[in-house]
Amino acid sequence: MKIKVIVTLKNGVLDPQGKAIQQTLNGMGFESIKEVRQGKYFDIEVNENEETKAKSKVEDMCKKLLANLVIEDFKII
Amino acid sequence: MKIKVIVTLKNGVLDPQGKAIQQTLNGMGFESIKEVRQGKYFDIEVNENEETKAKSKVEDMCKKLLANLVIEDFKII
Amino acid sequence: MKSSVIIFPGSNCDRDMDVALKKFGFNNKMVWHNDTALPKSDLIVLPGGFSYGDYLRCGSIAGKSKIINSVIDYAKSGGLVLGICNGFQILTETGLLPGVLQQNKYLEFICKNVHVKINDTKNKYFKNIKKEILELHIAHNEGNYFCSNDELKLIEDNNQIAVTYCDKDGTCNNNSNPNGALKNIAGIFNQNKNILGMMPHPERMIDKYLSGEDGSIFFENLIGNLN
Amino acid sequence: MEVNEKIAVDHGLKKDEFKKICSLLKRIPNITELGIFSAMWNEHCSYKSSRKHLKNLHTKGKKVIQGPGENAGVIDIGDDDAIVFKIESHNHPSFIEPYQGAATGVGGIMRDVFTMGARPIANLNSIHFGSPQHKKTKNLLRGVVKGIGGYGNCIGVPTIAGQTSFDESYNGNILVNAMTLGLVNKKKIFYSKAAGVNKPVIYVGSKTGRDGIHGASMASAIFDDKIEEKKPTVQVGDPFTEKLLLEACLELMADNSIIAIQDMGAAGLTSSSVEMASKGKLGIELDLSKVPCREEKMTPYEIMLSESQERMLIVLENGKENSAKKIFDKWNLDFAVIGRTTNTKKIEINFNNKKVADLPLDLLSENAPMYDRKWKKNKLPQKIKFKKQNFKSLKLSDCLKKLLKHPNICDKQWIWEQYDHTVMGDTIQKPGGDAGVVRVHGTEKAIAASVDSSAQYSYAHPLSGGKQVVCESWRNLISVGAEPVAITNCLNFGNPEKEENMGEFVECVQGITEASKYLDYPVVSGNVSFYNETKDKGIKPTPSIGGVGLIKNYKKMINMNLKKQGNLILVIGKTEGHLDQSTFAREILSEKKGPPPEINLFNEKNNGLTVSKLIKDNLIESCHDVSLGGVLVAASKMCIKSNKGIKINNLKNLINKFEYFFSEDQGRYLIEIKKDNLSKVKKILMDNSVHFDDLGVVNDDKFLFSDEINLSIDDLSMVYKGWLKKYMVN
Ligand SMILES: Nc1ncnc2c1ncn2[C@@H]1O[C@H](COP(=O)(O)OP(=O)(O)O)[C@@H](O)[C@H]1O
Ligand SMILES: [Mg+2]
Repeated sequence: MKIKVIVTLKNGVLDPQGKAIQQTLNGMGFESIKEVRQGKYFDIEVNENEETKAKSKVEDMCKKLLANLVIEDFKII
Repeated sequence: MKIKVIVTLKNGVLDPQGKAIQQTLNGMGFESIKEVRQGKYFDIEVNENEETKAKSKVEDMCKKLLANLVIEDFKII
Repeated sequence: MKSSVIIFPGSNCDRDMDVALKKFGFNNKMVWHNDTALPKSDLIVLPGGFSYGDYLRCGSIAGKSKIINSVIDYAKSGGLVLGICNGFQILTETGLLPGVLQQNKYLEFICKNVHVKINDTKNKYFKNIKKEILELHIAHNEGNYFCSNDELKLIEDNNQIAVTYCDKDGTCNNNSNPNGALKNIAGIFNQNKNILGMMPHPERMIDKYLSGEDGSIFFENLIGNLN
Repeated sequence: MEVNEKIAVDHGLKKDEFKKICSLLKRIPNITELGIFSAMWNEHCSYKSSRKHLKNLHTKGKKVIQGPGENAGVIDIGDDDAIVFKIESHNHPSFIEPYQGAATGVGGIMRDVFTMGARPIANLNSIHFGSPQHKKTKNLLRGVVKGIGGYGNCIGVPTIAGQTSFDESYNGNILVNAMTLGLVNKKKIFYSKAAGVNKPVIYVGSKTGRDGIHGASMASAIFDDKIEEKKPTVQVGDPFTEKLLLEACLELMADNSIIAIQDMGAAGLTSSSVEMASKGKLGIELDLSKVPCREEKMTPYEIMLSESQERMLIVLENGKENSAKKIFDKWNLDFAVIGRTTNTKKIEINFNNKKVADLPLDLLSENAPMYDRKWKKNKLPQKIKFKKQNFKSLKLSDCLKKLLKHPNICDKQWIWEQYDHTVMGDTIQKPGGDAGVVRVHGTEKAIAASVDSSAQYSYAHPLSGGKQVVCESWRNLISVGAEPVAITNCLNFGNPEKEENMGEFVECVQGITEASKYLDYPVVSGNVSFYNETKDKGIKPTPSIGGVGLIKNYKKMINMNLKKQGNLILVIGKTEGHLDQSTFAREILSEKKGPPPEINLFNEKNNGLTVSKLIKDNLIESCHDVSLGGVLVAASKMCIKSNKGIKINNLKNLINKFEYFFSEDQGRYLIEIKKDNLSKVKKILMDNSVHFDDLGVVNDDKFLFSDEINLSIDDLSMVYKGWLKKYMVN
C-alpha cells in the first residue's frame, strides 16, 4: 500500500529556496506570485494491507526520520 | 490563493535519496518499507482569485521552472 | 584568443577560471548574469559554484538568467561553450546538453582527485591532447549523470560522451565511478561538439603545487586548437 | 507586559542582576529593554565570568595589528597584506539541530572576518562528539559535517584543516568550533567603532524573522529536559545570501563610505548597535519600523533579539546612501536606513512613532556584570607506575593497529572529502597533513593553519593542557615549514558557577598564556563557550587553539609524505617514555589516570626553531610532529600518506620499547633527511643542543621493526582509513 507524506517547513522558519524560486518566477514574468515555500514529498510503499496500520507506521517514521521536527511539520495525505 | 504542487521523479529514474531513506528505515526496524521515492512539494501563493486561472498559471510555471521534464512529472493538487 | 566567463550570483569558481584562462593565454573577460550581450569571444565558460545556492535544482535558476539567451544563441551558432561543474548543470538545465545531473549516489559532497578518460578527440577541446587519461579534481554534490535509454543511445551513437571516470590505468567500472553517473559519464558534448559540459575542474590543477597539473594539459591543448 | 523578577529570571538574568538593572536605571525596564539587557548581560555577550582572566592572555606581538576586542584578530604578513582570523563556537545550536547549527556557525565566523574587509580564504573546524557507541553520535556527526560543508562549499571558501574527536563527556553536548581566515590589505581594514554624530545607520542583508530569539542566552544556558521546548529558536542558514552579502560588502568597502561595520551575530541587532555606538562613545537611535521583516507583526522586542542570519549593520558617511544602495540592489539584498548616530550615549529605539526603549549604553556594556568566580586549583596527579611485565603479553603490531584505528587518531578523510578544500585554486596542503596551507593569491607567500585541542590532557591537569595545545599548534605549523605567528582560541568549558569547572578554565587560560608568551605566539582573537553541560554533567575542558603561520616562499612548504627509499628518519626531541594519559595507556592498558606529559617550553621552542632552520636550509624532505599515539603512530601516518615503508632500527640501550614507541612526550618531530645530509643535519642539531635519535630508513612498502612488526603499507592503510568509513556507513 502506498502512503504519501508531505513535509513542510514550520511557519516562520526561513526558506531560502522558496525565496529564490519566488524571485526567479517574478523575474520570469510571473509577477502575481507572492510567496513560494518548498517542502518535501514522499511516496512510501508499505508492505501492509490495513490503511490505519500503514499510516501509523508512516507517522512513526516521519517523527523518527523523514521530518526534522525542529524545523519541519509533516502531513500524511 | 494558495496552490499546491507535487513534483516527482518519473518512473525509471533513479532516486538515490529515496533509496537511501528506504535502507535507513529498514535498518531502523521498519522492515515493511518496500520503496521510498522522494519528490518536492511547493506551496505557492498566487495573487489571483479564480482557481482555474491560478492553476493554469502554476502549470505554466511548473513547465518552465519548477519541474525538469526530462526526469520529473508534476501534479497540481 | 578571447574568452568570457559568466558570473551568476553564487558562482564561486569564476576567479579560478579567469586565472586559468589567462595563464594559458586567453584574453578573458568577466560577464555579469544580468547583462544581455556577450563580448566577442572564441570561448564562453560557465564556471563552477552554487549559482542561486543550488536552490530548486542545481543550475535551474541560472538557466533562466538574462545572459543565458545570448549564450544559447552563441552556442547554436556554433560557438564554443564550456561548462564546468555547476556550468555543466546549467547547460543541461537549459537543454543545450542532454540529460541531468542528479545527487551523488552516496548522497555526499565529494571533493577529491579522480581520473578521467578522454573518449573522443574529434573536437576542438581534445584534438591533439597529449594524454588519454587525465587526473583532475571533482568537488560536487550533484554530479550523478543520468539520461533516458533513448537519449543514451543517441549520445553514444554520435560519440557525444566526452570523458568518463576511470582508474589510473583507464578502467571504467563501478570502483572508479565516484558518484554513480550513468556509464561513468563525467562530461558530454552536444551533437556538434562545440558545447562541452564536465564535472571535473581543470582550473584547479594548473600548477605543480596544487593537487596536480593535468588541468594545464587541458587548457594548453584547447588554446592550441583554437589558434 | 509588566516586567517583574520572574520574567527577568526567565530571560536568564539572576535576581540580583535584575535588582542591579532596576537600581541603575532607577526604574523597571519595559519588556523590550529587559530583552536587551538579558542579551547584553548574558555570558555569551558580556563575558562576565571570563573577562577577568582573559585580560591576562598574551596578546601583543610585532606582527599583531589587532588583538582581541574586534570582530576578529589581524596579523601582519608583510607587504601590505594582513590576515584576519577568528574561531567561534556553535555548540548548543549544533546539538539541537546539527546541520543548521553547524552551518550557521560557519556562516557566523565568516561574517566576523569579512566584516573587517577581508576576503575569506580558508575555513577550519574543530568538532567533538560523544562516544561512538552513543546513540546520537552518528547522526550528529553526519549532520554537523554536512552543515559545515553545506555552508562553506556553497560560499566557495576552502576548508583546509580541522580536528575531530570523540569522548563520552560530549554525549549530551557536542562541540562545533568554526574558524575562518581572511586576507585584507592592511590599509583597508574596517572596524566596528562608530564615529561622528548624525551618520546614517544602515541595515543590509537578509530580512529579519523570528529565528533564534534568545539564541545568545540559550548558548549560556544549561541543557535540561526542557530543551525540546527551546527548539524553535534554531536559525536556518542561507549560504547563498551570505555569498551575495560578502561580495556586496567587499564591493562597498572598496570605496570610502563605511565608517564602521558590524555583523549581526549573537543577539542580533541589539549587540551590533550597542557595540558600535559604545565603542565610538556615541549614542544611537533606531527606528524599527524601517527594519526589513520577513514575518508579519513582529514586535520591537522580537526585532531587537532576532538572530536571523546573514545581516550586517553599517554606519555610513553622510550622502553615501544612494551609491551604497545601488550595490546592494545589484546583489539583490535588502538595504534600509534604520537610524542614526547621536551624541546621547544612549540607545533610543522607536517603533511606529513611539519610543519603545531608552537606555544608557554604559549600563549595557561597561556596567555589565563582571564576576570573580570562585575556582578550585587542580593538583598534578600522581604519576602511574606502569608494571613493565604487563607489556610482555602485548604485541607491538597489535598495539599499533589498535591505535591507528582509534577514533581520535584514525583517518578523517570521510569528513574532509565532503568539504571543498581546493576551491579558490590556492590550496597547496589539503586536510590530512599537519596543517592546511593556502597561498596568498598572486604572491610567493602562503598561510598555514591548524586547529588543535586536548580534552584528555586538559582534564587531567588544566595548566599543562593549556600549555600543551598551544605547543601542539605551534608544532603543526613548524612541521609544514611555516613560521608560527599568532593564535585564536575557543574555550569550551562547563559551568563557571561550579568551582571545579571555573578552576579548569582559569588554569587552562594560565597555561595558554604561559606557552604563548614563551613561544611569542600571541592570542589575537577568541571566544568563550561556558555551560557546556547536560543534566549536571560537564564536558571535559576543551580549549581549541587555531594557529596561523606564515610561509614566505610557498615553494619551501613541506609535508609529511615520505619522499625516497633510503632516506633516513630521525626523531627530534627526547623521548622520556611518559605513558600517563597517552592513548596507549588509556586504550590498551585501560589506565586513565596520571599526569599529562610535561611541557618543557625551552625544549619545545628550541626543537621547533631548529627544525624550522633545517627546513629553511632545505635539509628536510618531510616532517611530521609526534602527537597522539606516539612515535610509531606518527611514523605509520607518514608511510600511509606516501605509500612507502620504514624499517625501524633496532633500539640500542634505549628505554623500554613500549615506552619509546607509544609515549606521548611533547616537543618531538619525525624528519626525513637524505643520507648525504646526515652529517650537516647532525651538526646543526648538536650545535643547538637538540636531542635526536636515528629511527630508521625509508623503504619500499613495508613497515618493519626487527622480528616484531612486519606490516604492508596496505594493511596499515586499511586499518587507519577503515574505522570512520565503516562506522558511518553501517
Ligand atoms: N573536522 C575536520 N575538518 C577538516 N579536516 C580535518 C577534520 N578532522 C581532522 N581533519 C584533518 O585530519 C588530519 C588529522 O588530524 P589530527 O589527527 O588532529 O592531526 P594531528 O595529530 O597531526 O594534529 C589533519 O590534517 C586535519 O586537518
Ligand atoms: Mg600534527
